[in-house]
Amino acid sequence: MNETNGYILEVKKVSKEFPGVQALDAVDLSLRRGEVQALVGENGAGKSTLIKILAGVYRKDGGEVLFEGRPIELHSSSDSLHLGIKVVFQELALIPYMSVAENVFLESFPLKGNRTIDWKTMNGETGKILRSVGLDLNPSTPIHNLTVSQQQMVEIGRALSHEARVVIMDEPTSALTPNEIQSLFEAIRRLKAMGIGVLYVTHKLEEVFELCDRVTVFRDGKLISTREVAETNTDQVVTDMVGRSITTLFPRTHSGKGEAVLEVRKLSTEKKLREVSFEVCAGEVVGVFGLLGAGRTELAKAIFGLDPATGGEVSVRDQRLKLGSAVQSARSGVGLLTEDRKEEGLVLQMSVTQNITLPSLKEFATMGFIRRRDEQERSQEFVNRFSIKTPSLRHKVEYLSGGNQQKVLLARWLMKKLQVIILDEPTRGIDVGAKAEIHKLVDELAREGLAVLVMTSEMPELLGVSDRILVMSGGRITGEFDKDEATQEKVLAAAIVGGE
Amino acid sequence: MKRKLTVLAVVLLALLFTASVAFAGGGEEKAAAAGRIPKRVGWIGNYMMHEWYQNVQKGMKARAEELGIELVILDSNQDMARQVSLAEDLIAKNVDVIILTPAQQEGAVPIVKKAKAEGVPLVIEASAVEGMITMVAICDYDCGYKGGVETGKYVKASLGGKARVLAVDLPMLRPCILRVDGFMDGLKTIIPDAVLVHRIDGQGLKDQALQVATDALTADPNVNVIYGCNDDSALGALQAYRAAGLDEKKLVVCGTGGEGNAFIHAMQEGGPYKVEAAMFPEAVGYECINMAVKLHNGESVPEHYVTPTFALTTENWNKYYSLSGEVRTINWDAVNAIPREPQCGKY
Amino acid sequence: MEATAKPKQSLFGRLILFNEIMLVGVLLIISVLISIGTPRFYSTTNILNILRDSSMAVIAGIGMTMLLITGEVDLSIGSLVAFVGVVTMDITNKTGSVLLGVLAGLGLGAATGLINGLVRTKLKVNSLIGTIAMMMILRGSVYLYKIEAVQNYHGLNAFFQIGNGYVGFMPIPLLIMIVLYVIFLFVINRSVLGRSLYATGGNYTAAKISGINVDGLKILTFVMNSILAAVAGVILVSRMNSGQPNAGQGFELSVIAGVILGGTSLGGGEGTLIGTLIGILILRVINNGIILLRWNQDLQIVISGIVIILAVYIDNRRKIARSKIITT
Amino acid sequence: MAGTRAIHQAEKKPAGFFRRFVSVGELGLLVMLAVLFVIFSVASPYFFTVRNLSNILGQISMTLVAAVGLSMLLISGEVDISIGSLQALVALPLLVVMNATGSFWLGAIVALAAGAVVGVVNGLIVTRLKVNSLITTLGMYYLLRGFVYLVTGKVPISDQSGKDLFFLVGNGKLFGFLPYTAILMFAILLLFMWVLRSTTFGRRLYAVGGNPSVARAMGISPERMKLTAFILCSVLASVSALLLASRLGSAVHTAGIGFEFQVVAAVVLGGVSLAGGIGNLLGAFLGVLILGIIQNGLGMLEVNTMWQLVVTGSIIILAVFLDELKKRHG
Repeated sequence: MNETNGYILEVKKVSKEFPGVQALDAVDLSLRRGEVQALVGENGAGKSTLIKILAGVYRKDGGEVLFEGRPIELHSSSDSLHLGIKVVFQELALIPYMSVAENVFLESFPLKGNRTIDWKTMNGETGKILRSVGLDLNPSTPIHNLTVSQQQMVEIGRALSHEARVVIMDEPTSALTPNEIQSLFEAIRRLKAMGIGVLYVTHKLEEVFELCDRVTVFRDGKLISTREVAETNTDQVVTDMVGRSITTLFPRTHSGKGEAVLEVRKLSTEKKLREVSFEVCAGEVVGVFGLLGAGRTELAKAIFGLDPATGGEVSVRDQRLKLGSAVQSARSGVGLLTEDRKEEGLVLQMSVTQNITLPSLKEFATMGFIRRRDEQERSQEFVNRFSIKTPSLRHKVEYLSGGNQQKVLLARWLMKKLQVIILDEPTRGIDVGAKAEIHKLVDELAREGLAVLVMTSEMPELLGVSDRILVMSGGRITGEFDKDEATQEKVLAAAIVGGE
Repeated sequence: MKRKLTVLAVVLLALLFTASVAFAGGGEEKAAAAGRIPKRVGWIGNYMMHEWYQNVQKGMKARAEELGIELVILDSNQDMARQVSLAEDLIAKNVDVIILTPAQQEGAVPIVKKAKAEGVPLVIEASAVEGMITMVAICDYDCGYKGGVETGKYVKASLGGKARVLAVDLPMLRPCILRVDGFMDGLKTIIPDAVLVHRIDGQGLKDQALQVATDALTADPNVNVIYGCNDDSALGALQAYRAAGLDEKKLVVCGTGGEGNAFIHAMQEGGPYKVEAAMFPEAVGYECINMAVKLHNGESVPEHYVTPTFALTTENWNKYYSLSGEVRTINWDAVNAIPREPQCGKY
Repeated sequence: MEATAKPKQSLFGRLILFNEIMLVGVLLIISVLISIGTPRFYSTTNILNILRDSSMAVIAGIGMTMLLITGEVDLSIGSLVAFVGVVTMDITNKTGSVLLGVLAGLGLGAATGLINGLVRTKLKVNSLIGTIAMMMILRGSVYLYKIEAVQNYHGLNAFFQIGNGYVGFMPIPLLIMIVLYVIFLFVINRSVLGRSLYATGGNYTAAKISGINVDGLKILTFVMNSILAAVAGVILVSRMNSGQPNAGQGFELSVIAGVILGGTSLGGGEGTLIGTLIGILILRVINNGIILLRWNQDLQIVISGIVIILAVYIDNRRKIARSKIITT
Repeated sequence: MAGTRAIHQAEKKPAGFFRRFVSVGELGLLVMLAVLFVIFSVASPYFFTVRNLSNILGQISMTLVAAVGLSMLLISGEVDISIGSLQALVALPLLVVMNATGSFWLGAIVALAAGAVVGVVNGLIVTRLKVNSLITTLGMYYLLRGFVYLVTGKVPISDQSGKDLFFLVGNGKLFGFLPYTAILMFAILLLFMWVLRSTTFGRRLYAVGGNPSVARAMGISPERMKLTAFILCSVLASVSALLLASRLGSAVHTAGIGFEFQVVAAVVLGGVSLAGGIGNLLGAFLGVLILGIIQNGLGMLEVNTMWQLVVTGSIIILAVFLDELKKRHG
């Protein structure tokens, strides 16, 4: 093995294209033994794509990857696993109905003799590993009984449990509480001491400066810079990341607010929400911030009636909605843009047109039959207006890029006359360009007099887009700020209160 | 947790079974050996929902009542595995004699062995099983043969002596194959140059018969004789013939079984349905009970006790059956008067 | 990217048609082969026979296609066909009115569909299991209702005509089929209802969010499916001219087989009536040809089995090919 | 997406739910079982006897052996409805070889091999050609049955070897009350309970069924796992076919018609999810036992076939409904 340069992992001119997006454009990155290197950049900068390539999930289109100086081809996950490249994905990769220990050792179970699983050792080991990341729970608990942050720690534990040479973490702290974060950092420092290379993907700059040796910045799929943390500062990194100042990113032109449209009173659900109350006025954009598992998505779904609520009331323009009836909310002018586009938003087998007109079909129907031309023309309008990039209206949404898919969903709601729209993570996994466009659209929605509710976990987006900010934690509202009094620190502080 | 449950579950089951063993005394004692008449006789039917077996049941019940026998009736519903289980169930119920209608002849061999081992006399109905003591059944070949002869007479008299036959078979069951063979042989005694132009599988179901006959009649529209190995097969094919818009004057239909009332209606409407190779299910049931009694008393019995079959025609059917509303009643004297072959022409 | 997209689109367009075109091709090839073997195949009588006989499966297939599009399935239609037949015949006999008999039959169908739908949506029982159970229940019930076949006592000709009569050269069942087929062709492709079926099967939550009453829609589809099956049942009982409690065994599977062969996916959200029509015809033609050619009838199920697997495999290849063209 | 799933799971279900869920699951079935026992015992003096209970064990053995295989396949996320036709198929080589060589064991081996081949074919079509398993096995369901009809000409092959062993396998009883089939059945049940619980293979089967993409990310090949599951399913179905053949003393072309539905119903009744990744063999066993007892009990009570169909159908719906209810409100 090649000891001349201290690099354990080198990425050279690696590229990856998805339909409509150049996800990675000939990026370089090199990771030393015993170093913690931060990889930062906005959503869509290409961080996750690179990680998936290193994890063997995606195949790179071009360039090469060297491991300990030797070029390697990663055809499948097992290739990287065998090399000792362990990844902690941002979206949890656990099997809900299996126990913690099983998930930790899924890759290779400890065996008694050479056949039988050695549950004793397995649970014992798991216990140790969990404690090493400051987590104390019964290894035989099934995963879906854990809180999100616990699940996150289990994933991290899994990465540490095996012969790791390189550990890659994709925003591991997004769901963690301060104490958990500290124990995670200790664990990472131990890895460092063991000479393991850690690639630490994050958007929280304070972590970069607390934990990391070097910081690499991606933007729009390109490598912008790699610097020694000691020799740089926050401003420099931010400029590298954004490439322009926050204000131009989120053009919030309008903020004249009318009378209250959406009113939520003491809304609670069996699993999560605890007496949530607030109101949103016409033409107002209210941002809801919270860490993973704080209850943002649940709130969105409960208001819309997708999840059953156990108590409270939701009313639109003083007309009270039947809780848990999505149909009624939809009919009384509430729109919901779900966090998970593919799972809960788009009908992938359907065309662009069909997806856009789905909620407003009746407008194009006489006696229940659809006037095809009308439908085509109206949706063409919206496709042009939102500059949705698609070969044709008949094109299946499945094959559009994330940004365009999201625009289709927004078009869907703009076409329908709405009172209230709830946007859950509207820019998740979308490249920066499209992101800006979508924020413009949000602004537009508000200008048209809708009451807009935006759930987001992205601080800049939150601060940029909202007139008013609600902060959630543990299913409660733990803070409310006006646009101008809100700061990153205040918001985070409120988000951590009573966090799990 | 899960392991605990497994253990718990197994223990519970174990308990249930041991308990049952302890309990066992109750049911185990054999019914005191009866005198001349068996106390309880069990019948495992094959397809009790079918009209044929409904009428066999009629005959059996009638006779059982006369003799004051308790009749236990079970149904394997054409499931061979089930049939074996039911045999076990009957033995568990300590019946004195078992009557078995095999869902499948070869598949019933183990039942014969079991019954022997348990010393329970076994009467087979309908189709021969290897190693059986005795069987009560018609002669399928001869039944078809008689139908063939009678049909031949009609062809000679009214259809100009040429016979082109469409046979709707059920090759799944050997007895049906025998009937078709018998029919052709019988027919040839009158119409030597009769030809079997098409032999199709109607699965013994009217809708299936209808479908395949439709196709077959397209292939051979000049068929003038339709033979069905049971009534539904014949009637299904007749429907196909009608639907094809072919001339009913040029056709004769012969069904087999006389399973229910369908053939009587068909004959009454004066269409091409002229001949029924009747197998008198009531008589079969009746004789099964008689045979059961014989076995119970250890009398010597023939290996095959033949029950009557007869080719009914539009003229004479009402000598053997009378139909009031939907209830048909058998005329025993006439049926018992029918001469029976000592053993069948073909097995 | 617009530029690169253009050629893809035309190819995409052609590929969309591919499955139906392929099926038509298969149908033609089989037909030609059979015609070579026997001239009788290519005769108007035989063609009409095939169509008249397929009409029942096609009518039931319309409902099954809609049901599969919403992501559900119904295995109880075979038993239902028998039950409907017996009831229709019996009521016709009792009232002497064919109309009442037919209405009773269709009513029974609607009721069954309603139960299937409620069991699925309210009791949340997987439709595969739920309708297997319903298959048993109906088969048991029909015998409990009438253990022996019900004959057309009054020999009502009107009744006989439903399944066997002609309008001009056109067999009445075929006529019924065409009418229903055209209606539902429009409903599925052009109506809000049809669009909602695809949406519900394609993405349940998305449909719900868009204000579609998904459960109500599923119940409605179950009902339509059962009524269409009941229509098939009425035609069958008229063709047999008697209500047979043992009718329709295996009907459900042959219908589903035809629908799947037509390119409707079991996952929901995909499927076309054209495909269903051709799929069912292919299977029927195979059966017809084997008898005309006097081959061993057991080949019918063997060949059907092979054709199903092959067709679905080719359809998959097509989908994969398409996604490649689009995504790279 | 894998993630969101996990998250939803975590947030939908309060802690401790799983325990209750499992216990309620099996205990629910156990209660149902006990109730049936009581009802039938009260209703028929012949039901609760050693002989009848040992009969029940013998009668369910075929279903259970196949159910074990099918459960594992369902856990891996696939399904096989061709097992009924397979039963008819594999009996042929058994009888042919046995009659030719006079050796039951030789015949059995060939038969199981034949079963394995069908499993491989099913598995390859599903994992390589990516054809939905329900469709694949629907095709096989027709294909195999037709093949059997063709080669046998619908004439059963009966046992000429006169081997007592062959008869005993399916009909013999140990100490006159414990059927050999039951012993085999329990052996297989316990073996695979162990496999599912204590071997890497077993646990990975759950992983593959529970979330293929995660499994793949952990270096497990869903394809290989599913292929194996298909083979196991077919081989175990073939074992049940041997027992059936022995109980019938012959290879019969109509054997196993409707068997697949019986097994699927029983397994789902036992709480094995059609969605994959959920369920266990204890549940499957209870499901099979319950249906077996219903069938036997109704037989004992001389309930006619029509009512048997109606009752069994209703009980299936009821059971699955209760299962759903339980899943919804933990």
